[in-house]
Amino acid sequence: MTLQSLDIVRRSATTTPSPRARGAHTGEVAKLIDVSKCIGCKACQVACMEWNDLRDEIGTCSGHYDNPADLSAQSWTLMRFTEYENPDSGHLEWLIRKDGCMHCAHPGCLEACPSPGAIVKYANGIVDFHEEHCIGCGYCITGCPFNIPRISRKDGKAYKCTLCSDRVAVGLEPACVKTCPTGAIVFGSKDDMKQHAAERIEDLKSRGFANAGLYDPAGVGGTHVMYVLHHADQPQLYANLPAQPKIGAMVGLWKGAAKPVALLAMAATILAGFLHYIGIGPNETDERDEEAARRELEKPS
Amino acid sequence: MTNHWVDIKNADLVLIMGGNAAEAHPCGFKWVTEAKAHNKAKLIVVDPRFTRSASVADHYLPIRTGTDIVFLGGLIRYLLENDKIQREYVVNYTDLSFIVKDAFAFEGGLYSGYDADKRRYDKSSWDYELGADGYVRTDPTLTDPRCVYNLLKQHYARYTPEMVERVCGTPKDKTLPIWDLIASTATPTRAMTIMYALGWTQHSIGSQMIRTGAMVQLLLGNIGIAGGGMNALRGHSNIQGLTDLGLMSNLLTGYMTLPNEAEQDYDAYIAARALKPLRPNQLSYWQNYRKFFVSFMKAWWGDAATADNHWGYDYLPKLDKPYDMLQTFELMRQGKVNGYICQGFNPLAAAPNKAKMDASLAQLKYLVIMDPLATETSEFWRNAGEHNDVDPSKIQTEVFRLPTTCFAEEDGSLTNSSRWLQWHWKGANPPGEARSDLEIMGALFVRLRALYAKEGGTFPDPITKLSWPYAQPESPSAEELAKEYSGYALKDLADPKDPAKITRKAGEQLAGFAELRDDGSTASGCWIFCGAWGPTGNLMARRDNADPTGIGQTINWAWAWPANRRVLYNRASCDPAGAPFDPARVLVRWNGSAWIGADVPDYKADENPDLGMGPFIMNPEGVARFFARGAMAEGPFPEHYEPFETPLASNPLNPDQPLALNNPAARVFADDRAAFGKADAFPHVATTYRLTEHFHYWTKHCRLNAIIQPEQFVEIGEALANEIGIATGARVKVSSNRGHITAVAMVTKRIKPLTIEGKTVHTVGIPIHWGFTGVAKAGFLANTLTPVVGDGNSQTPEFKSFLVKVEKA
Amino acid sequence: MADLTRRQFLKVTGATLVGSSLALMGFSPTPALAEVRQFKLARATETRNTCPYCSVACGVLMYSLGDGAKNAQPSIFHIEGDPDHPVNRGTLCPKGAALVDFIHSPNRLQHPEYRAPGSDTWQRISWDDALERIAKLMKADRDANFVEKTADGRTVNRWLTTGMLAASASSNEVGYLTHKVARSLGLLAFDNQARV
Amino acid sequence: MNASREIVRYTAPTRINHWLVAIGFVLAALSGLALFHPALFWLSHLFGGGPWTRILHPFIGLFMFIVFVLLALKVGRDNRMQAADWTWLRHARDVVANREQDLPEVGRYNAGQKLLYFLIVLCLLVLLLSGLVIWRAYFSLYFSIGLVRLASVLHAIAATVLVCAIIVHIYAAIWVKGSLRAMTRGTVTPGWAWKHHRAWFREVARGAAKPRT
Repeated sequence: MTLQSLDIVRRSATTTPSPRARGAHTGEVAKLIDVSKCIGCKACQVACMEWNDLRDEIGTCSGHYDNPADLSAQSWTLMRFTEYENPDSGHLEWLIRKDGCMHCAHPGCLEACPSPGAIVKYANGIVDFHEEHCIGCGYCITGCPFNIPRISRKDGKAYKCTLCSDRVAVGLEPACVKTCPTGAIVFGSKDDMKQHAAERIEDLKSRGFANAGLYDPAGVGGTHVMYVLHHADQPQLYANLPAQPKIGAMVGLWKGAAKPVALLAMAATILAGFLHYIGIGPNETDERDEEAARRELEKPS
Repeated sequence: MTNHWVDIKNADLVLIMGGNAAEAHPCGFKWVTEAKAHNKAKLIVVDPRFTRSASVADHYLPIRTGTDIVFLGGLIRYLLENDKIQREYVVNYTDLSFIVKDAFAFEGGLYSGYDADKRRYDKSSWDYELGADGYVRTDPTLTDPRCVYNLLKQHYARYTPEMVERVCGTPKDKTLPIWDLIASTATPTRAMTIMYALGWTQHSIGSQMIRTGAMVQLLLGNIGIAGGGMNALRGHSNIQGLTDLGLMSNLLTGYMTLPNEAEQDYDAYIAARALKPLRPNQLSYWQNYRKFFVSFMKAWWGDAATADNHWGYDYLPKLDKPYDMLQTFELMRQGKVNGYICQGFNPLAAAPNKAKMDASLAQLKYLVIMDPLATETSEFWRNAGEHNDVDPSKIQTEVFRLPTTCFAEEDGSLTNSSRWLQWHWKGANPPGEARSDLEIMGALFVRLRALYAKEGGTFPDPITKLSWPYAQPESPSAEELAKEYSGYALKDLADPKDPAKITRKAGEQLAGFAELRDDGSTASGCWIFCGAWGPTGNLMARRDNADPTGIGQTINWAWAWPANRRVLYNRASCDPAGAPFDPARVLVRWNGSAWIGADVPDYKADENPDLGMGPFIMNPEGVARFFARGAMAEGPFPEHYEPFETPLASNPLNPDQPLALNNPAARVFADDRAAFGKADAFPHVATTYRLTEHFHYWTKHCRLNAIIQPEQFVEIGEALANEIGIATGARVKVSSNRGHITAVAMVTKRIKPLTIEGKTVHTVGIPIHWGFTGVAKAGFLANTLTPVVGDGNSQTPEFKSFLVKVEKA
Repeated sequence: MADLTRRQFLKVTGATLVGSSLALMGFSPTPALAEVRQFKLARATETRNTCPYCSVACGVLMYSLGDGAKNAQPSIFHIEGDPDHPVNRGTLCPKGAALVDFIHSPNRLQHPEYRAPGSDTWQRISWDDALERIAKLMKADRDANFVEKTADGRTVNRWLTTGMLAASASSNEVGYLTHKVARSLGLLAFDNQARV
Repeated sequence: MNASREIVRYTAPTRINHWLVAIGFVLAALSGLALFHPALFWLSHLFGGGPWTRILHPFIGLFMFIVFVLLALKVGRDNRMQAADWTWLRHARDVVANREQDLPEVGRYNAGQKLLYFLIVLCLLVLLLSGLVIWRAYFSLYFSIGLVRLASVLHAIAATVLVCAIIVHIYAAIWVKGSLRAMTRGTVTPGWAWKHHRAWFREVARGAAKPRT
């Protein structure tokens, strides 16, 4: 069944493979966020809300530039600002990271999701939530190594960046990519993005950022949203970007081994009982037992 | 901008100072990131705050607000002392070799001719020495002690790196490497661009700051070349166009000026503006002033403008003094103004000292607002609690609020910072009963004209005789008006060289201002826009983005004034013989018979360069001026004066002259002077600015912008926060001598205290954008705090430097 | 099968033991035909415009409801950057990207309003009444205070008791017409936002 | 006590309590399994679909826990392990093989039942605590994601153990004929009691044991 405008290669809570004879017409795509070019203007936040018809609450100022304060069902991307005094250069650096779904090759959310087809991964690498199938359990939040999905208070369903799958499906770039004034966010095939990143890293190294590098963490099989970081050796500087994200061991256990083992255990228990019944048979109380009981009861105490 | 947005990508070095391009112009700033990524350019940011621009800069230097002339003056000294100037450029294309009058002098912070009572200069000594031939005397060897080069050197000798550190707070050891980097662009093959905005203009010495930056660029040979220039980043979408169209108290269209009341004689008025060349064979393009003026008057008064009535010269009001915004509000406060019309402008929010604004507006009999949004000005009479604590019953002003269309609901053109006129199209109808400004101005004028025709009245002629040829008089169309300001022939125009040949038939649109005549046979409402709607149609609507040379010229995209020229002074990108200084970035060049290239030459198109015509064709000298002559109020060379509210007791550059503490030529009204605060009561230096999330006072009405920056805050450094004992997110009260605001404190490492003259000076950042209308959280108008004093030349208020006190709320 | 991870393989082999048999019994989960959101601009009318905020003058594309047919009322529901524009090349800053919320701001003025002296409220007024009253007020003030000549006999023809601030974002055509009208009346206290 | 009369093992309130726990368990297990394993997601249809399953499961769990606590308190005293229980356990092979003659006399509950009792108590405690941590609608936001992950695993393990334990429990009732009626009608035959819970039978016979539960 391939009615989808983007072919699905993985579905949540589905144990058989999806149809996958066809590849993605675009190949694997990726969004590259060059943190060194980002001015934190939040155009991406606005373009995201505007395109996706979302409007978050009008909050308050908490004494930081981060607004809204956190990701939400209405804010699928968010600039996180960190003022960092570099001990080596003595310079102040204003590190601004666009947070949002990383579109992992091995998505923890999809792994964790119990509802068939609520989370899918397309052949082009996009990991998408289909809220009509979402049951609102929040397992995706539990499964995500980047703490991205959020449950809406309006409908109890989980939301996150779709990488504008509706735009990509018709051959456009995501809204945040298109709007980014400085070109800090670029989009294309994953290979092209890696090449672009390599050029940027070379430029950054020439400007004294010896540890500039690409963030495409292997722990989740690589991501379809990647960062160019000036300090790739310390990703946690950027508002706690995980240094080595991976699907947590607990999630692996819970969603991996535990599932078949548990079912097997239950099945085995049933089977054991059944075989016991067949092999040994019931433990019945017969007339002799009643007789024995009667004798005892009639015995004067 | 002398250059344009895309051209920034050609720069080798970008200096952002007096502005925060990343914050206020993110999409234009992309060309800085392009220059960095693909031209290996370096970015330098000099700012009191570590801004969003600084966050992606290679080098950041802190500076005390209002002291940019000291920093740049120091840089000029550094370039001159170390001979890091592009000599061929400055000798041929600037006035460095010109000899200045002996009477010109500078002493103790004041130039010759100062009248302390009038706070004004007699500028007669501020001029060049003329030779017997009537032309300026020059010394191309630059050895004459009275040549501009030596005077300049002498003037900035005091601007040492030590002085820079004392006044600006910028450490010498950090400054010198940056100056060295800037000096590297003195070679013909390296270009630096300077990007500035209101961080320079909004000072009492703002115009002079900009001049100092321009002087640096001239010394380095960076004006007129690709990737160079002095690039003013205008704040609003059509500030450029509205200024080009002369919507200022003293202007007519195309930078023609209104007559003063002393100029009763029409020919004298023209002669004073049609400047004769000061050097041999200079174009001095303003010599054509009469053609521009007559064509303009024909566009406005049509047949009523005749040679006999001097083309309606007396229909124009004549000035006795400037009537800029600050002057008008002063008159309003004094009860001398009865009516006021605000068309898409929110002065209660945008003008300094809100308390004065409230008091002034309350003096009006009537106020008319035309706006798409509910502005604070339109509701100045409404009590909005602490944010606008007024008593409506005591305000007797009649207020009319007329709803207008917004950009999406109208056709027309806007002129951007690059001087491009771009046409846009209507996409929807306005909400409710809203009408376009054209309909409102049209209907209002038609009513006034009818009233004067019916009832008569005072001097009705300029009204009743105003040319009004529009198909729907109450609703002139954008197309009709564009054709009118561009210009058309009123009669068949004959070729001056061959009278039998008709070059333009009556009624035909003109291709450019070269076709304008001073005999009443052409009409052009704005000469610099002439050709925007030419004989081939509306060039502003062109959308060919081809860039054949790859240097970003796209000359068939829309239309740029003047004459579709994209880089001003581009002749200066070539050496005197007409060969490009940098063969890799050719804008124009002389091919032996004509000037050709990627841009429209800013020069006489067939002028042989050997004839010595200078590249600065609007100046009668033909060259750029270091010595401003009488053009500036404060003096021919920029001198540093402290802001009117300064943390210092004296001007370190002129410590013994109290008159030289602040701009001696700035106009200050008595009540405004009385409202200035002193450093003992208001010890912190404040500066106001925009945030990238908002546009002025508009986007607080937009939900999306309110979401990403919902509530008013002020930025203070960690040191000051510790001093007053608050943490980020706490509320603080910020007071000036004019009022106070309370806001959330954003405590940041990005603002550091500076050591000025041995004392610690804290900077407080006050973003504007909040007010008592809008969907964002209500807040105080930032201009509650700001002082009323303008730049000595432009009267732009000093929003960027004033004194406040910050305390726990 | 290259993408099949070990974990998946385990699931496939181990757990479908139970699952597949149940599926055979007719308990198969609903086939979820996940489909991306429909592309919302497919046939919307596209109109070119210029961002009204700063002076970069980014090209914008406005998308409105309907195809321009007479019976369709256009309403702009989406705006994004014009990729052909040489300066912004499709990009928009956070203000430009939010333009649709300016057009539909709840604070857009809908009809002419009048605030009487001393009043604390607006009252609705018709265009005709508003323009008529404004024109009369202006004429009365001009006729009373217009200065044709100074005391020393100079012709000055100026009107100083009414002033005007023109906009910063109105079109050249509006600016030109406004200037023409203002100066023909003799206004000198006439400025635009370039001053501030 | 009359020999022909049946012996009361469970009073009506206890039986009702037990069956409330049982219903709770079945619903919690079915809904939990639906959320646990994709192959069983179809079970969510029994509860009105995925979202309803997600909404109901924790409330069912809470209900089950509460009614179980009542039951556990009632039968707790009889589930204390005694010395003989260990002997009984050592003869587990005989138990499975239906050879009860070699076993020590059993009281009201045998050691297997007692162990099951403690296992269920433990499982329910773990399920309750871990369930609260992973209850996304109300509580998860107060816990770190790491803790939520740990709780998810513990919940799954405890649930599995519980399900297996209950399967054993159910099978035991099928296997040991005559048990089911103890929980349906409340009584057992004297022979059943004599055979499986002789010590308890003798207490009852002495009249020392009043039906407490």
